[in-house]
Amino acid sequence: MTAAALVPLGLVAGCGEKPVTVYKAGKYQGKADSQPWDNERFKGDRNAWEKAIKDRSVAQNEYARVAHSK
Amino acid sequence: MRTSHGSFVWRLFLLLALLAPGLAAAAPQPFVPPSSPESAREQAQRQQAQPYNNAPMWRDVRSEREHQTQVRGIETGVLVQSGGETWRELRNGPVSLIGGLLLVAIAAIILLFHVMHGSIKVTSPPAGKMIQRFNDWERWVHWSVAITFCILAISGLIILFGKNVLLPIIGHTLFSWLAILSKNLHNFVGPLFIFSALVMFVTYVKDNLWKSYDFRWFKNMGGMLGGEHIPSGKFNAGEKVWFWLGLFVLTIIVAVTGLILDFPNFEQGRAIMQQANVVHAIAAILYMALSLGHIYMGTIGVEGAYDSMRTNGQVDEAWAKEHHGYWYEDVKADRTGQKAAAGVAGAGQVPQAGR
Amino acid sequence: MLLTKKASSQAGTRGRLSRQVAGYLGNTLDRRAFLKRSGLAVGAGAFATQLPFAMIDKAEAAKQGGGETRVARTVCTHCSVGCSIDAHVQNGVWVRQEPVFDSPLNLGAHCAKGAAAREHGMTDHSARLKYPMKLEGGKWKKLSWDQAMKEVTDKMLAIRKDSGPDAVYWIGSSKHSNEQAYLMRKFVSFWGTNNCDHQARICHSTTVAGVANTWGYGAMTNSYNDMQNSKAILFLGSNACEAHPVSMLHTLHAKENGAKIIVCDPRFTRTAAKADYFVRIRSGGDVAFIFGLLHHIFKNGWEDKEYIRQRVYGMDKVKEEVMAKWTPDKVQDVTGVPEEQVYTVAKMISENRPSTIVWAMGQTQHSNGNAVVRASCILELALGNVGKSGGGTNIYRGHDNVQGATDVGPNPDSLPGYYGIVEGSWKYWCRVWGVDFEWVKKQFASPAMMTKPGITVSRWIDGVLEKNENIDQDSNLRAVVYWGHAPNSQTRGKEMVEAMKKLDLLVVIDPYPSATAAMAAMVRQDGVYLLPACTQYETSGSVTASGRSLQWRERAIEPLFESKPDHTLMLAFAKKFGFDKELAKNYKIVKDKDGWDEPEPESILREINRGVWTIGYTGQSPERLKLHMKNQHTFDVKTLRAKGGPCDGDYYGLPWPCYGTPEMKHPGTPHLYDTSKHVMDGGGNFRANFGVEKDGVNLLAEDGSASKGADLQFGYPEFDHLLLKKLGWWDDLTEAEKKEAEGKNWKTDLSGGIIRVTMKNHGCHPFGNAKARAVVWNFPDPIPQHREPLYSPRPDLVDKYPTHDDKKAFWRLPTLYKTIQQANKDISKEYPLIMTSGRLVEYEGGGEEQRSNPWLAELQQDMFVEINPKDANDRGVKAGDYVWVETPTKARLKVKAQVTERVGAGTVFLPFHFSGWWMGKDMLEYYPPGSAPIVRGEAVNTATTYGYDSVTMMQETKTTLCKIAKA
Amino acid sequence: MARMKFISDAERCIECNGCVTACKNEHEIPWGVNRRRVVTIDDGIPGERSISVACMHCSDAPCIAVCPVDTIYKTTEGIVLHDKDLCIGCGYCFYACPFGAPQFPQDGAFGLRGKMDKCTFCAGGPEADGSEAEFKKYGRNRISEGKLPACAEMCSTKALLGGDGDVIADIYRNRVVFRGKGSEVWGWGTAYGKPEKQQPQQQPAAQGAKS
Repeated sequence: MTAAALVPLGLVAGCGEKPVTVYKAGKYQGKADSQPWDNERFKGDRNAWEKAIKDRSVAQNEYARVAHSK
Repeated sequence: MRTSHGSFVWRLFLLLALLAPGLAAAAPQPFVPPSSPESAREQAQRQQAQPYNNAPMWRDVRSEREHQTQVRGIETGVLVQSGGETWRELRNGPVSLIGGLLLVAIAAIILLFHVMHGSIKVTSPPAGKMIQRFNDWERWVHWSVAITFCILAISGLIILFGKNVLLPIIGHTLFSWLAILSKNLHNFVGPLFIFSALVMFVTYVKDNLWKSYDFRWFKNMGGMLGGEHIPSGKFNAGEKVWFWLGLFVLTIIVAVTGLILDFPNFEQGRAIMQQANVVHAIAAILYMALSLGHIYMGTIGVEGAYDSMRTNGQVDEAWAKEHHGYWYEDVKADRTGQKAAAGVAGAGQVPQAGR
Repeated sequence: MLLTKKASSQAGTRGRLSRQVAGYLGNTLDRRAFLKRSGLAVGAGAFATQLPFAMIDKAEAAKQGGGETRVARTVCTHCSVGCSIDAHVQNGVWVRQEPVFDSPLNLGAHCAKGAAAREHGMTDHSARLKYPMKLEGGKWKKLSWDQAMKEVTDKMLAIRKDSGPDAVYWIGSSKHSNEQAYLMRKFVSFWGTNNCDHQARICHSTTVAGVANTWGYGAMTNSYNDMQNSKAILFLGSNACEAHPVSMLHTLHAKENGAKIIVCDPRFTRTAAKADYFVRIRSGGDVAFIFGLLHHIFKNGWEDKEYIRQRVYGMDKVKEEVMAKWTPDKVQDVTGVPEEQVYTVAKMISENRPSTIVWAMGQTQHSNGNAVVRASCILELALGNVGKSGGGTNIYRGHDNVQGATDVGPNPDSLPGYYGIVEGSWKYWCRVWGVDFEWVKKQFASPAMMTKPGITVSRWIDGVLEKNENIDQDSNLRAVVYWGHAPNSQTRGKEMVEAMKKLDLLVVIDPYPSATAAMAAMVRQDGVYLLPACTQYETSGSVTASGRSLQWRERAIEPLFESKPDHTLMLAFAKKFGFDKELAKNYKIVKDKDGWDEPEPESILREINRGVWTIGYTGQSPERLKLHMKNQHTFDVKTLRAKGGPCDGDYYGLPWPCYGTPEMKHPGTPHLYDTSKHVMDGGGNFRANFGVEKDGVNLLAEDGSASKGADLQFGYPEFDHLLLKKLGWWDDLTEAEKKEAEGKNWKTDLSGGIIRVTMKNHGCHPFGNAKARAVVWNFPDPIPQHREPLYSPRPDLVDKYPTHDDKKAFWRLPTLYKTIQQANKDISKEYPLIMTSGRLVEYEGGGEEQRSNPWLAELQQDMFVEINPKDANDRGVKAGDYVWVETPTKARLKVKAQVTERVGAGTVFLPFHFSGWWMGKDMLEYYPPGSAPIVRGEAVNTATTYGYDSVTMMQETKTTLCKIAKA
Repeated sequence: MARMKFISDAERCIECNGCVTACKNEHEIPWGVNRRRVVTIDDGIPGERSISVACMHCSDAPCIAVCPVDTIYKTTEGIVLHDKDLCIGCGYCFYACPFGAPQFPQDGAFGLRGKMDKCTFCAGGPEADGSEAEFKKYGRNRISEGKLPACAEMCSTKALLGGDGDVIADIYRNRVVFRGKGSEVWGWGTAYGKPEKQQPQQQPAAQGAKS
């Protein structure tokens, strides 16, 4: 009887929406996907990677190369 | 036979009523397309009066109207199709939640019922004389519908609930394998099911036409209320409800919506797919819920019922008399066009497991 | 539960299992299968064969080889903005394309074409011409280079022998680098003819002539970047959003900072969508519209009176004319623009100064194109905008090197640097080339032919078809060489195939010669040769952007297939013709991998540096240009000037004029005629090129008007040895310079001494200091006149504003004006719709190159006509229907209808990049196998009508008539 | 911590389709599949504005929520990626996505759509970064090279910005201050008419009239 009652409960837990999967520590479920700074270029230096990304982000801003006063 | 059939039908209506608001919500939001040039002119004027107000444009963005784009394809001109959010909320919310609960609850109730009451036995002793209830063709048709139905049901359940139920247990790889299998089975078996159901409808419709005594059957819900057996035709009213509501109405619903989803290559837009998916899921869950009752009644729920769909489709006369009195009389009077089978030796009243 | 653990901890096994599973189900696609299936899923079989599936394999093969990645900085070849591209090349394969944020011109930005540039380096499924071919018995046949060169040159020499050198017509290219374009002019000269031309004829020849005759130089006065300094920008005849998308980076930046953008166009273009104010004008009414603006400017006293007094000649006459003739009612009658709108525009550009006017082919391609562009110049002069940062006339040119090819390339009326073709010019250039003038003279049919402008590319068909007694040379044209030019960009396509049919020989030298090839194969059985040239990514050289900045292109990849660089081919031809020694006398010769002789581009540029003093192509040595390319990040985006670094003080790309020798270190000129700067800082003033006085009126600048810091703060003529001596500056020259400069002027002094002394020592401008001319007395219309197009929708206006009289021998050909206009005066009854044409952002020019690029072709798959809903409804045409567009030539185009309010009622628009259909029929069967572009469609110019500018022979494409019926 | 975002500035986009071909070029996307597209509203009439759209890498991504096999995931940088090995090609992500980002390479009879393909923010997928397998399945991984998506980097008028949400919001905010309008950010909020969950800093400070 107990088992009969528990199985449906377990199944009910499967209904509805689960929170979004955010991959952790460079791993997404079973599939390895290294962090973008874990490679030859950045050698695991996350700060260097973040700086590179920031530089490229800023490069999209033409105001950075044009003097303006306003 | 007394209670179960009737109670299921009643529950079904209740559930439909419950889900109706959900269905309504799935319908597209009414929306008035702005007639372009006018709205643009209005926008231009507004730009003069309120230079920084782009409100009409951003309203336009959400309008789901086809705008201009150089990229070809279905609905590529639609910038934002916000129906997806409604669909997601319905599918991941009420549809899977209530639907899942419903299926689990019904399974549990049947289990409970069976544990408490056991099978419905034939009260009179077996006559020992067998009559033909379903011929070969009828059984073939029934089983092709039944098997395709089960495949669809199981694969559908895997797609709807598997991520939360199976995936944590068997892992991504295996589950993906299962899901790909399920998806492809579902997509290819679906049309087969529709075809089988169509044939079944034609084959069985004659015996499922409503008769006046069927309403009497309803009055005491197949004997559940009055305790007295109401005789019925080849199919009793409960089975006719299953035929009309299940095989007819729900099949049409799942078939139409299923085909919309199965063949996305006819340029149907996302809105119709979203609606189709919700309706498909609701109808399929109801179908499955009903089928649980049917399967129960057809197997262990009613002693002797399973024989009629077994190897030779024959039932004991006593069973026939008790459950389908009018039909039994018709058969005896040879009004069915169906010959009573020659008496079969041996008292085969106990269904044999396996053939 | 075990499975979960396993799945999450052993990633490796997971992948394998999944692959097995996938294989079992047959539903998982690897990328290649994915590509294939998805391609087939498109359904269109024609596309499927063109898809670049296998290209990936090639690139990947190289990647797996793991060679070093080399980065070549090259420049996009798709328009004149000059966007830098970093090509990453591995094992000779162009594997990646990276944006160049450092470039001050584009800051990494690209339009669809630039972002798809790498496709040029992909070899599989390429629609390029892969090896020499000839048409034989109506079939395309492969040839070896040796065989092809022999047959082609033998035939040419035979034609030359029979009919003289003028019987061959050479169509050069605005996609050639400066070095190739320059070498082309030299090559054609040594062949012995002036019968050469290139795209500039049909895009901005009216601009060059009109603008140069107004104030000195035929070029954009400022730069794309300088838009950032404008307070108001008037686009009249330019759709920069589609034709020069990256320029909009600067324009929209300006808008963000308060500049007003005004667009006047027959269409509500994408540029108009970004404008603050849009005016819809009748196509061809430009002069009337501009004079309408001037009417309000003069009436309200908004003109810059002091500027006009000091620096402009003839504005009073223009004012008189404008006030009398171009009252608002008349402007409205001609242009359809109500007074209030004209007034608003006039007010906006007057109150927000410096303001600038931008134009492209919308102004130039009219039979009065030279008048339109001069009216624009007058407008800017009246507002005092010219020679100022943020002002000027910004003339957006088309091809990547159309400015450079105009400056130093194959023009029928001029030697490199606008030296003209009078005997003195020839002698000067023979000196630079180091060849004997008498020898060159002998190459020509006669001395008279040497100084007679050649036939223009817009009219070569008449050079073939016209009766011999009517043309101003001995023989009709018998051979035509299409060396980097599309046929579908010239008008009267129907007559072009007749001309092609009649030719003895047609040679096409191009990476994508197929449009020409297919047209010719449609009407011929033989006598057509296709020679594969490589693209600019496969060679190196300098390229001049519209803003006059020169950039050096590094070779990204080796020439693909059997193609060769154009300059290599020119030398190969010269060898066969027997003047290779003369042609390559000053050049270093490099052997390529097949043993061909390639004249080194650097050494060609040095020869240009040595000769082109007039427009200042002398300071841009290859070393300086390469230094700029390496140090792009040191240049300011708004001023284009380097701050610090090895190029300190230079303007980016040494925008010409960059005077003097490279050693003089002139920084280039960012804005022409800018008196607020010292000449050695890129300052200047209007050129003294038209004498010192006209009818007693002083043509030199008035006192007080001169470039900053000049020793002479008043008007002065151009410098020569006499003026130097008179001023007592002669002794500033070194002895060596004196020797060279004796008897010379600043343009012909090969030592550069006169320029050095004038500029560096005395701050004066070598070309003098004069006034700009509002009245160009040597033009047919000294004051610009509105003249109705030859095919006008308004018979009443034809009477009021008739076109010119017919001309008998104009660029060697009789040219009709009045005859055509009168004969077609009432044609608008039958052909009521104004037909105009223009660009799409995905394509460029003839479009063969882009329509062969799947990334671009996918975005524009159908030739179409834009038609107003009213006109469409009147004809029962629905969006997406095929319609027939028929013009008075009876040519019929089958195109898809795009029903849109973008065009006004009564006007239709067709893009001009398509070819490959001929009046409803796909020409696929006529293409050389494997070189048909993915997208083919009707060429608008199959149907365009007669009509040529009265100065330059610019074709009239922007205004003609048509009718439309449902197909 | 970088949270990767796209912003498409409708005041600047000129529908040059540079982003579309930049994407094709970088990832060698075949004919018929477009991870990015430009949509023009009120084409050819006053009010015409264009917006470049692809996967917007939503914070609360509907595609992730509906994927029946959990193949779509979010990286720590906020990039929404997916595993093509797991994808069953059901098309649910396509139903759920308001932007039409998921692409399928096949026409889909019997639901055979092939593996879903979409914008990866140039971050590849669950394969070794920069590997052959990653390129074949997902395209190039620019993020691991310290670069941003090719479409945004090559945008002709810098209308499409991509990168760290804070940084590009700053760039955008600066522009809005200069021009005084067009503060409406195109993205999740636009799609659903409500501000994006978990990303309050995404909206520039200078809010104009927002519908």
